[in-house]
Amino acid sequence: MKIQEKTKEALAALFPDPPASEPEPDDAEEGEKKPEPRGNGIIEQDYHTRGFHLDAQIEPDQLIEAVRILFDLGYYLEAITGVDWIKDEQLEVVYDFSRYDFDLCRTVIRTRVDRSAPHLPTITPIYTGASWHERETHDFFGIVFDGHPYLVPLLLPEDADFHPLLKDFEA
Amino acid sequence: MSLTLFNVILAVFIAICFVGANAAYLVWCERKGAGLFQRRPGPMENGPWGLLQPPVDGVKLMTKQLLIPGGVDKAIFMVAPVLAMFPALISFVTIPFSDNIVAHPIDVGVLMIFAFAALGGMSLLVAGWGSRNKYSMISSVRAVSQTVAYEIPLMITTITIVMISGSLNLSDIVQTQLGGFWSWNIWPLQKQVGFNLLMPVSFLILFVCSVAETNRAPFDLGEAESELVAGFHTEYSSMGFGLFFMGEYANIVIGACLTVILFLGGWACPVGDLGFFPFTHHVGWFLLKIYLIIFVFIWIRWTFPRTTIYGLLNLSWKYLIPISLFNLLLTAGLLKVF
Amino acid sequence: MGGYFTDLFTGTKSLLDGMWVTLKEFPRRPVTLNYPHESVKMYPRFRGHIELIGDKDGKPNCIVCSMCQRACPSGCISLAGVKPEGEKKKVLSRYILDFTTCSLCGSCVESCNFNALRFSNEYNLASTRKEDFIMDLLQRLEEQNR
Amino acid sequence: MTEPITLQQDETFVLNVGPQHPATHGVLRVKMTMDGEYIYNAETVLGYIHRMHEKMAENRTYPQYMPNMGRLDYLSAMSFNHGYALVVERACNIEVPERAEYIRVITVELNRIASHLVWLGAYVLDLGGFTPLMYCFDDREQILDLLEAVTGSRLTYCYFRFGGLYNDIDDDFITGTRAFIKRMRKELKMYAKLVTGNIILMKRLKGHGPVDQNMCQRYGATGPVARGSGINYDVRRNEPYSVYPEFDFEVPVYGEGDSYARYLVRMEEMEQSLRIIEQALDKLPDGPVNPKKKPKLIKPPPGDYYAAVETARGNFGIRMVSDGGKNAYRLKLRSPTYSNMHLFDEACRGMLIADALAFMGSLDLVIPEMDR
Repeated sequence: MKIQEKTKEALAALFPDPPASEPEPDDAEEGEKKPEPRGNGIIEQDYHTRGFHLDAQIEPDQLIEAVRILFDLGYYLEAITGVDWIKDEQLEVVYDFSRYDFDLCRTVIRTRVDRSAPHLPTITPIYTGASWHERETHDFFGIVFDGHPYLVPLLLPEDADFHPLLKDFEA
Repeated sequence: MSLTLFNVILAVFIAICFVGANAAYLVWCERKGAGLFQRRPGPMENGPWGLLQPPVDGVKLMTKQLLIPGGVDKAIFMVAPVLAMFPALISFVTIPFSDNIVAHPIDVGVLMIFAFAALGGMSLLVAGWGSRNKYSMISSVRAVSQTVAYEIPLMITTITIVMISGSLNLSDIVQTQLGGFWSWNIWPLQKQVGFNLLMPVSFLILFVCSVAETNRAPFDLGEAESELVAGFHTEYSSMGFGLFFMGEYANIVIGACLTVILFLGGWACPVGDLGFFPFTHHVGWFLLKIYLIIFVFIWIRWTFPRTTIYGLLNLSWKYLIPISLFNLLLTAGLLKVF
Repeated sequence: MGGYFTDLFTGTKSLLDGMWVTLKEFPRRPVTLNYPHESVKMYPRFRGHIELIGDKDGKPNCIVCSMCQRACPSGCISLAGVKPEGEKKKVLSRYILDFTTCSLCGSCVESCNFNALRFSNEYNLASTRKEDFIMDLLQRLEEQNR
Repeated sequence: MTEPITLQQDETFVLNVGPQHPATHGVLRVKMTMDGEYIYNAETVLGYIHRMHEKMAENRTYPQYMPNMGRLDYLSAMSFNHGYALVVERACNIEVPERAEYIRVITVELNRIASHLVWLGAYVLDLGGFTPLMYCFDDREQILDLLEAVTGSRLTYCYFRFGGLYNDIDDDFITGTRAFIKRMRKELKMYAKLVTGNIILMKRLKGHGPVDQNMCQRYGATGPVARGSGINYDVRRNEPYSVYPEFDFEVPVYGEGDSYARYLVRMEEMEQSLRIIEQALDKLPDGPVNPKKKPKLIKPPPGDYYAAVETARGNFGIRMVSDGGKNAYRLKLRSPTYSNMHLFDEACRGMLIADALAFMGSLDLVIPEMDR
């Protein structure tokens, strides 16, 4: 079985509710054009136009579970980043995963938190290397990763209390 | 007696000049050599081939402000560079540059050189301790263990030679090696060394030890610029640094002199005594030999990466000391047989 | 114990190999260039700071379309033109390059459709004054015409 | 000057390596808690040259952001050019002419060799050997001259364009590159004698700085660091982009996971890059280097896009989120050394400081790329 299907199957277990993963792949782009954010679920993306294969949007409390699945399947963490969807009053956190072997499957886990109180669980117990990525995301977006051992500014000065990548940031 | 005293004073004066000029121009040689080894020209702006670089550097060093970091023990901080320079100067007193150019041929000249060489190691300890800098501290601890580890094989190898020549007087040691290169101590196939085939190895050991003793690359753990910034002289500026620098080069000259005297026949001509111009002749050969050795010092420095402290101790305790001990016993036995 | 002597011999041999390599370099001529006394010839495509291209009469080719200004990522170009009476086209009256923020990316030269900009070959651009890098390119063109 | 040490019962002291330290190659700072010469704990402090390139992407149009790519990793700027060009081409569906792809590969691989040469020189310098640095820079100079003649700059290239290149290469470049390949092969043999075989270097690197596969996965290490730990991962192979599938080259992998393995991986990569360049020069097709039809204004359709390339240091990824406008809505740069360096804190515990700095050098750090 190709890893893409395997991953999809494993991640699908996170969505017991079938309607949640209803949107067809074609609807994906439309879903992002629409003002309201797209619903949770897994989408298989066209690699040649998008650059990644699987795209799963999950609830913040499912994060640990999803990341654990990917770790067990042998994925490595490429990066964690945020996107500020100021119109939706939401912050999206994107986790990029890739694989070391030749069974290519780039997987994206994304989750959205409220802009006013951005809290997410940390994934450092699973991916130790997430530590810096989370600190960076905390620097730039102000997202608090609960349980992170050392959430102090990494790239910004030690006393920075601003979050430059927020869309309403004024220098 | 008064003549001897005069001799010593004159010798110290000449030694200071010699060491000063040597240090200055060895720096030039080092930089020029480094340049040529590295596909670049080296110093060339000041004077022809950059020959005026050393005096210019000297002036620069002397005119710079001598910074003393806050909180250091001033006495210790100031005495360290002097300690680095002083033993090297004193050691020149007993070095025979030729059969008649030697300030004071002390009967235990070898011992004296070693005594003062050990003092050189102490200067690093004092400098590192006095600087109140963590890098300097680490460096000085390294320097001490390095000195201890390398004095031993150095001594053992020297004892081998002392056994062969039966004297601790450096002039006498040279006297036993007169006549062409086949009667030098490095040459194994002669009765003098008891046909000990390990003599070249023992020369190598002495050479490696003198590189290590003088804190030169690849054993420059004391200053290890990529790890410890500048090691024991991190906090030194102006002539404090200058003295360390001169001390290093003076030590190199001493190391080279010792190597030449013990193994390469001192001022002896490599093809037997030619007889004419004895004065320049002998000094010339001696200087030629020590500068050849110094060239190898420079060559090695610009070829190899640095060892680590455990690599250095391993080399000393696992290789140099057993081999030199074995060589000592072998030589003793062979000398008894032949 | 077997490794003891092989280590010793291979080690010594490797050191001698390395010394032979550096010794071979020793007598060779240096490959460096003695910079202030000699200097390299710049390649035709070398990207120095930009300069204006003049036509036969020495007038700038520029038609003040401001494409370069818009293409510049760091906003270091400012230009202005005047429209003399009785003429259709604007004439360049001011072209200032703020070289302190220029990153020599060449976006301006690429965006120019009227062959009015090119890279100069100047590389000796050190100065202690910031004002030296606010360059009046029109003035530069005039000086070149002379 | 020296503050009283708080961890008295442990008898440790804090050694502040950096931001200005000869071994950190830039402004990286590592706070090491030391027990004598042994590292008890280390904490890396980043951000001394953080320039917020990601915010710049939101304020600049897509073509305007291209020059920034040269400023991230100043040693392999070409690969970064490639990565950014790829992601925008992917988003806007721009076809790249074949000749342009080949030239891209040639320049990227030349740049990779140049980067590895700087690494080699600087690494041996870290270990205390000065001379290889000069030889490396001499060889690198040939590459810089070649690339300068084509791109106009020596270090911070801005050569790639969406769908093509800034300009075409000429015959001088081709003959020059062929001459360089010949020269470089000889020089690599020289380096093998001078550096690789050296017993001092081997003793310092073999068995030191262990990084295992699990650690690579947990930290997301890529590039020579992963390949030195026995992970056969090279984006050029695993996720082929551009015209890499058409070349015959090997991905060097060593399983030891020590500094020497990483060293050997890089040395062999230079050889493989030479092979790729040679093949690319042989196969170089004629034609234009810019596409015939190319959108006047780059406006990718909304959505997010990802592209990854193999730089000299590992997997460089760009995640670009577009809202359909002239500027990127969000652009994330995933730089390889950021992840590679992260494992230093864990891996260096219990090492001697000399070994730890040798280990740090073997990670091949470029600070501007890490700090972005």
